[in-house]
Amino acid sequence: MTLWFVRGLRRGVVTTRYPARPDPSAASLPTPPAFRPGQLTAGVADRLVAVCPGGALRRDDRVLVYDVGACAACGRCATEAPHAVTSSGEFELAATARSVLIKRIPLRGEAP
Amino acid sequence: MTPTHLPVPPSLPRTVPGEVTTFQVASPDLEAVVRDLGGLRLADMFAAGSDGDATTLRLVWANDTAGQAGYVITETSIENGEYPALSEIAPAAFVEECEIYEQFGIRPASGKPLNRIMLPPHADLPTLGHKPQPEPEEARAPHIVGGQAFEFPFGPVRQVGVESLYYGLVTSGEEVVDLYLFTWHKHRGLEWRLRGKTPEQALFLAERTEGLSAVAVGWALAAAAEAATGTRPPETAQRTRAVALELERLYNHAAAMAALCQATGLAVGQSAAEITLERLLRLNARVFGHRYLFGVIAAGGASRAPDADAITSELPNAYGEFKRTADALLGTNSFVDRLEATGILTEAQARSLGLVGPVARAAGLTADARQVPGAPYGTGVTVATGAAGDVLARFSVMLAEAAESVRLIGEFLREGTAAGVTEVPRTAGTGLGWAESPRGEALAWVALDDDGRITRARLRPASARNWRGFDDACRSQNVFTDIPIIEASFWLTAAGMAR
Amino acid sequence: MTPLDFLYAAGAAWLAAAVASLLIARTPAGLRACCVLSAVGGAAAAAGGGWSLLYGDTAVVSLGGPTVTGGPLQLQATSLAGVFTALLGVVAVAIALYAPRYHQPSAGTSLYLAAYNLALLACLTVLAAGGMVTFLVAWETMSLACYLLILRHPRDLGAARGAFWFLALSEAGFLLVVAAFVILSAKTGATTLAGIAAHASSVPAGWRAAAYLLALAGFGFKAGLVPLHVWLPEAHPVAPADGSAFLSGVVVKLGVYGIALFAFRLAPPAGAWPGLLTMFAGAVTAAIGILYAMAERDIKRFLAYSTIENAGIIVTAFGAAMTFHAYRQQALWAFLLIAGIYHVANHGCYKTLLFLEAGVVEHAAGTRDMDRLGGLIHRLPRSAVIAFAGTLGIAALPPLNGFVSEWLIFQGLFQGFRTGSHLTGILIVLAAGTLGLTGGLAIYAFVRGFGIPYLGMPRTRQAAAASETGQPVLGPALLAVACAALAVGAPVMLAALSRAARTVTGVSLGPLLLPGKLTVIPAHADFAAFSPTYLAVFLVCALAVPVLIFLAGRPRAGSTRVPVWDGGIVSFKPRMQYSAMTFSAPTRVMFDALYRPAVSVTRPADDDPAGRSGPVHYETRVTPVFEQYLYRPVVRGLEWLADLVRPIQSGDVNLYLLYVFVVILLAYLLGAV
Amino acid sequence: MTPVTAEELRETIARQFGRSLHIRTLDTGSCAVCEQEIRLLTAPHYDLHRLGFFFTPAPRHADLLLVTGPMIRAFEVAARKTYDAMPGPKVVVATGACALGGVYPADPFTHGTVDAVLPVDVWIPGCPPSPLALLHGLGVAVGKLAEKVRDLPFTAPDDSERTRGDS
Repeated sequence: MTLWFVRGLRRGVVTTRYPARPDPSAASLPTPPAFRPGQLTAGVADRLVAVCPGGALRRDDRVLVYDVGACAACGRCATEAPHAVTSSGEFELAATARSVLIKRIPLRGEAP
Repeated sequence: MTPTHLPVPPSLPRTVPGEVTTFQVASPDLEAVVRDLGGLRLADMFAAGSDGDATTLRLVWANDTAGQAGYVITETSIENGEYPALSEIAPAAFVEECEIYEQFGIRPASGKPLNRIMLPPHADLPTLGHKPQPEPEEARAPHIVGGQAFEFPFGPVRQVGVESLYYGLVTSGEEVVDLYLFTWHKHRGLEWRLRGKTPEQALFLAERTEGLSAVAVGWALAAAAEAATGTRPPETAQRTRAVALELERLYNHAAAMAALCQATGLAVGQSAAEITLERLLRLNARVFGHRYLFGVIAAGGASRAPDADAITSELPNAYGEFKRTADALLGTNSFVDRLEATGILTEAQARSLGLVGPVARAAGLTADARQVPGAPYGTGVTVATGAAGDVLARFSVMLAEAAESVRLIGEFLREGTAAGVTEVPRTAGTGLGWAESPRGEALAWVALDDDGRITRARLRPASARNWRGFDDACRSQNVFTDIPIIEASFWLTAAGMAR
Repeated sequence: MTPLDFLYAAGAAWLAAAVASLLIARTPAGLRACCVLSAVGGAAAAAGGGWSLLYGDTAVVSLGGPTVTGGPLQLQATSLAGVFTALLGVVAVAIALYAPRYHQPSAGTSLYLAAYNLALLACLTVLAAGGMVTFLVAWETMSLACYLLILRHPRDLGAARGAFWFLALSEAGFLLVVAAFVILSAKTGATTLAGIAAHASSVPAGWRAAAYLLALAGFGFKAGLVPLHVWLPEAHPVAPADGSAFLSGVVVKLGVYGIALFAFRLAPPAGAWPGLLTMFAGAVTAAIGILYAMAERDIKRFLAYSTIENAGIIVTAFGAAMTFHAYRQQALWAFLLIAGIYHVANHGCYKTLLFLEAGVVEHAAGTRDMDRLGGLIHRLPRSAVIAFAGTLGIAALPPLNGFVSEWLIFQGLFQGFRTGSHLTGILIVLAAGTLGLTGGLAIYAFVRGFGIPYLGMPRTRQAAAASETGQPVLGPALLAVACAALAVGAPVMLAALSRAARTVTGVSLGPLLLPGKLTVIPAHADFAAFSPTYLAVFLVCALAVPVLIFLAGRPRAGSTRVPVWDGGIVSFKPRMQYSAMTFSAPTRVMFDALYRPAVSVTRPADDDPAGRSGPVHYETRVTPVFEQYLYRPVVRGLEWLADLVRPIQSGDVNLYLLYVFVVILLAYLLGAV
Repeated sequence: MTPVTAEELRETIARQFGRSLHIRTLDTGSCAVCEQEIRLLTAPHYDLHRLGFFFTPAPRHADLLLVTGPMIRAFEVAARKTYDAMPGPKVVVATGACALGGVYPADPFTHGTVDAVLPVDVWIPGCPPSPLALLHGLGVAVGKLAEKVRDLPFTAPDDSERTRGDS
C-alpha cells in the first residue's frame, strides 16, 4: 500500500476544476455542427438531411430543422458540405425541455 | 474465391493464407465436412435467405496457425427446414444453432432443446427469416433449479454503470453450481436493421453495435463490403484504421485493468487505472476527434487522419503510466492472489467453444485475426499467449498486447497514415470481413444487391463468441464472489452479444 | 396443608383424565372434557411446584402398605423438583388448551390421550418420588407411556422406528439408573431419597463417583447428552405436535432432573473431575446439537436438535456448579445450580411453544419441510407472532427469557478463575467459549428457523394456501406469556430459586443475588450486574420510538406502496429466495469435518459442453456420524450375541426342565453354605 | 407522489439534495460506451463526489435515474420497475443520442426514446456525452448550472474562416 501511496503523491492532482473553471480537454471533444445560413441552399440542406444517419436534420420548407438531441456529432454533414457546416464547439448541451434542443435554421434568402 | 465442390473426405489444409476460400457443401455431406474441418476453428455460423424456403447455411472456419492464417466458408442450402446437428460435433456451433432457429425457424436434426439467445420470451419481434412455428416451448430454456440449491437472480438492472444483463446464478449458498445468462434485454435487431442500407449508412450502426470495439466491428463490416465489391482501400487508410484499432485495444485493456481492480476491491489501483484510461481516451479525442474513435472507419477507407504529433507527444507518457500501474498491480499480492487460479478455462474448453481474443490466447490458443496475411499488418504481429487460462493469464496477455499495440502504432505512423476513401462501387456481391477487436476476432459478412444495398448483414463481435465460455469459467469456481473478477477479465459487452 | 396436597390433586386429575380419555374421548365434547381435567391437573401441579420452591422439602409420605410398587408408595415434594413440577404443570395446561383443536376425536386419539395423561402422572410421580423404588417404577412407567405416545400412528413405519429408538435407549438408560440407585442404597442402607442423602457421607468416594457416572449416563439417555441423543431427532418428528412438545418440554428435563438429583442432592461425588467431566459432556452436547440443527430442514427435527443443545447448556451449568463446589466456591455452586434450573424453566416454555407452532404449521401448510414453506407470516399472523416470541426466547435475545438464564450461566462460567486452579479456570472458561459459539450458532439457526418458513414468499402451493382458521392459539399464547413473565419477572423467579437453592445446598444466596429490588448480581458483587426487567422495559420503549416516528410522520410523507425491488426481472420466482439449506451452507462448509456432507450435482453442462441449458439439481446429505459409526456397530454386536445364546432356546421341553433342576440345585447349595 | 412540474421538481431537488444526490444508472440498450463514460465520472479526473453526487446501486436510495439507450421494448418492464422503486421526488435524466431518439427509430424492437416510457426531466445529448457533458447535465438537473443550449443558435457567421471540424 505504501507503494500506492507514494505513487499517488508523485502523480499529484489530476481532477478537473470543471464546472468552476473550463476544462482544456473539452477542446478536442466532438461537438454538434453549426450551420452557415448564408451557405444553406435548399439543395445543400437536402444533401445534409440525406447524409444524416440519426435523423437529426429535417427540412421544413425554407427552414432546416436541427434536433441537437438526436445529433450524434458524427461529422458526416461537415464532410458532406464543409462550406456550409462547421463545428459549434459546444458540449454543455443539457436541456430541461426536449423542445429546447430543436433548432430552426433559416435557409439562404429567408429572414430568420 | 471461386466456389468449388469439396471432395469428401478432403485433405487439410484448404485455407489459402490471407484469403477467404468458399466451398459449396451439399446438405448430406455437411456433417462429414464439419468433422473433417475440425482442425480449424469454427469462427461463425449463420443463415441467410429471404424467406426460409431458400435458406443458405454458412459456416465460417478460421485457420489460426501463423503464416497460413485464412478463412474457409462452406455454403449449404437447407431443404425441408432441417440440417445435421453440428453442435454434437463442434460445440462451438450451439449458440448459432439457437440463433438460426429463432431467426429462420430451421433447426438441427437432433431435436434436442435449444436455448433462448436473442429474442426475449415475452415479446414478439420481427425476424430475418420466418418465425419458428409454433413458438417453441423448449427454446425458453427450462432453468428448473431443484434440490438444495437456489437461483440467485442477478440483474438485469445490476450495479451502477454496467450494462443490463441477467445472470441466473445457481448456488448452494457457497459454491457456483451452475450459471446461465440472458442478454436479450439489449437485443436491438441490428442485423434486421442493416437490411436495405448502404455500407456507409450501415457503418453508423455497426460502430454502435459494441461501442467499446467500434473500430473493430466497423472495420469488419467495411472490409466485408469491400470484399463484396472488390474494393481495395488505400494503404495509408488501412494503416489509419490499424492505428485506431490499436488505440482502441490500448484503452480497452486499461479499462479492463480498472474493472479488475474494482472487482478485487483495490480502490487505489482502480483510480490509477482509470487515470490511465482517461489519458488514453483524451489521446483518442486528440488523435481522431472522438474519445471512442467513432467515425474513423469509412466504407472503402478511413474518413479521418490521425494527429501524428499528438500520438508521438502523448502516447509514450500515457503508456508509461499504463505500464507503471500494471507493474504496481502485479506487485500487489492482495490483487494477484485473487486473480491466480480464478475462472480457469482449459485450452480444450476454449477450443471446443471456439473462443477468441485474450480469453482464448490466455488458454494457449493463437487465434488472432491480425495474423491473417495482408494489409496493413502483414505478418509482423507477435501474438501474446498464456497457458494457465486463469484471470491472471488473461491480464498478462492484455499487458503484453498493450505493449505490442504501442509498437505497432509507431510502425504504422512511420510507414505513413492518412485519411482517404476508395469509392465503393454499387454492385452486388458477398464478402467476409474481419478485425481483431480488443475482445478478439470480430467478423462481419454482407450480401449486397445490385444497388449496393445490404440484403443480409451478419455482425459477429467477439462478445457474441466469448460469453459462451463465461459460465464454464464461473462453474470452475467454488465461491461466487469471484464472478465479478471473471467478468472483468473477460471484458465483454452485453451489447455485442445481444446486437 | 403442604405442596404435596396439590400434587395429589394433580395426580388424581390426571389419572381421571387418563381413564376418561379411554372412555369418552371419542366425541369432541368428551375430548374437551378430558383436556379440561388434564388442565386442572396441570394447574394444581404448577401451584404445588411453585409453592414447594418456597416451602422446602416436605416429609416423606408413605401411601399404603405393600403396593404394586413392591414397597409403599413413598412421596415427597422437594424444592429441587419444584421448578420441574411447576414446568410440568404449565406445559400440561398449555397442551390441554392446544389438544382439542389439534386432534380429531377418534379411537386412536383417545388411546393417545390416555397414554399422554398417564405419562403426565408418571412424570409427576418421578418428581414427587420420595423413595428409590417409587422413583424407578414411575420412571419406567413414564418411558412406556411416552413410547405409546410416540406411536400415535403405529402403521407409520417411521413412527415405529422413532418409538423403538426411544424405547431402546430409555431401557438402556434405565438399567444404568437402577445400578446407580442400587449402589447408593446398598452403601447407605436407606431406600428413601432423603435417607440416602442423609447418609451420603458414609459412602466411599469411589462408590459415589461410580454411582454418579452411572446416573449421568443413565439419565443422559433421556437428557439427550451426545452421543446418547440419537432418539430425539427420530422420535420427535413422528410424534404428534403436542406429544413432541411434551417430550422436549418435560421428559428431556426429567433426565436433567435425574442428573441434578445425583449431583446435588443424593450423594454429590467428591473431587473436581466429575464436575469437569459433566461440564465437558454438556459443552460438547450443546455445540454438536446446534451444529446438527443447522443441517436440518424438517422443523421438528431441527427443534429436536436444538433441544439437545439446550440440555447441553443446562448440564454445562450443573457441571460447572459441581466444579465450583469441589473448590469450595459455595456461592457460585448455588448460583450456577440456580442458573441451570432457570434455563430448564425457560427452555421448557419456549421449546414447547415452538413445537406446538410447528404442529400448527404442519396442519396449515401440510408439510414440516422448511424448503416447502415460506411467507407464512401473511397466512398465519397469530401463529407467526407467537412463534417469533418463542424464537427470540430460544435465540437468547433480550428482552425475552432465554437471554436471562444464559446471561446468568455465562456470568457463572466467566468466574472460573475463582476456583484458584489455573487449569480448572481455563477449562471452565473454555466451556464458556464453547457455549459462546453455541449461542452464536443458535441465533443463526433460529434466524433461519423463523425466517425461512414465516418470511419471504411461499415456496409451494400448499404454503400459499395455508390458513389458520381453526388452528389452536391459546396454548402457545399462554407459553408466550410465560416466556415474557420469566423475563420481566426474573427477580421474583430468582428470589424463589435462591430459596430453593438454600434448601438443596444450604447456601443462602438471596442478598448476594438480589441486592436491590430489580438488579441481579452473579454471586459476587464485584463482577457484573444487570436488571432483566429494566432491560425489557427499555427495549420495548426503544422499539416503540421508530413506530411512533413512523406514525407521526405518516400523514406528511405521501407514501406509495411498490413491490419488492427484484433487479427488474420479468418474473420473480420463489426458487430465487434463500432456502433453509442454502442459508446454512456456510456452516456446512466450515464444519464439513463433522458433517462429512455427500454432494451430488446433476446439470446439463456436465454432459453437454455446448452449454445447452436445462434443469439443475443439487443435493447434499449430512452423514449421521453417531448412528453410522457408534450405534450400528453396537447393534451388530448385540445381534452377534443373540446368535451366540440362541442355542439355549432349543425349544426342547426336557432341556428346559434340566435348566430348572440345575437352578434349584444351585439355590439349595447356596442356602446350605 | 403528487405530480409536480419539472420546475418545482428541480427546486425541490436543489433544496433537498443540494449537497447529496444519489444516482442510479439504467441501461436500456446502449452500446456500452455511455456506461463507460458514466463509470469514469467517479474516476480521479472527474470525481463526481466533490460535487455532492453519489452513485447508489439501490433504486430505493436513488434520487436521480440516469437512463442510457433507446429503451428496448423487452426491457420496458425492468425500466418501469426501477422507476417505481425510486422514492419521490425523483429526476429522470435521458443520456446520449440513443436515449434522445438519435440512433434508433421507434419500431418493434425499441421505443426509440426514453421519454416514451419514463417522464424525462433532463436531456443530455452527445454520442456519447463526455463526462464533462454529464457533469454539466447533472448540474442542470439539480438547478446548479444554467442550461446554455436554450439560447444557442447553432449557426455560424458565413465569413468566418474554416474552423476545426471541417476535414
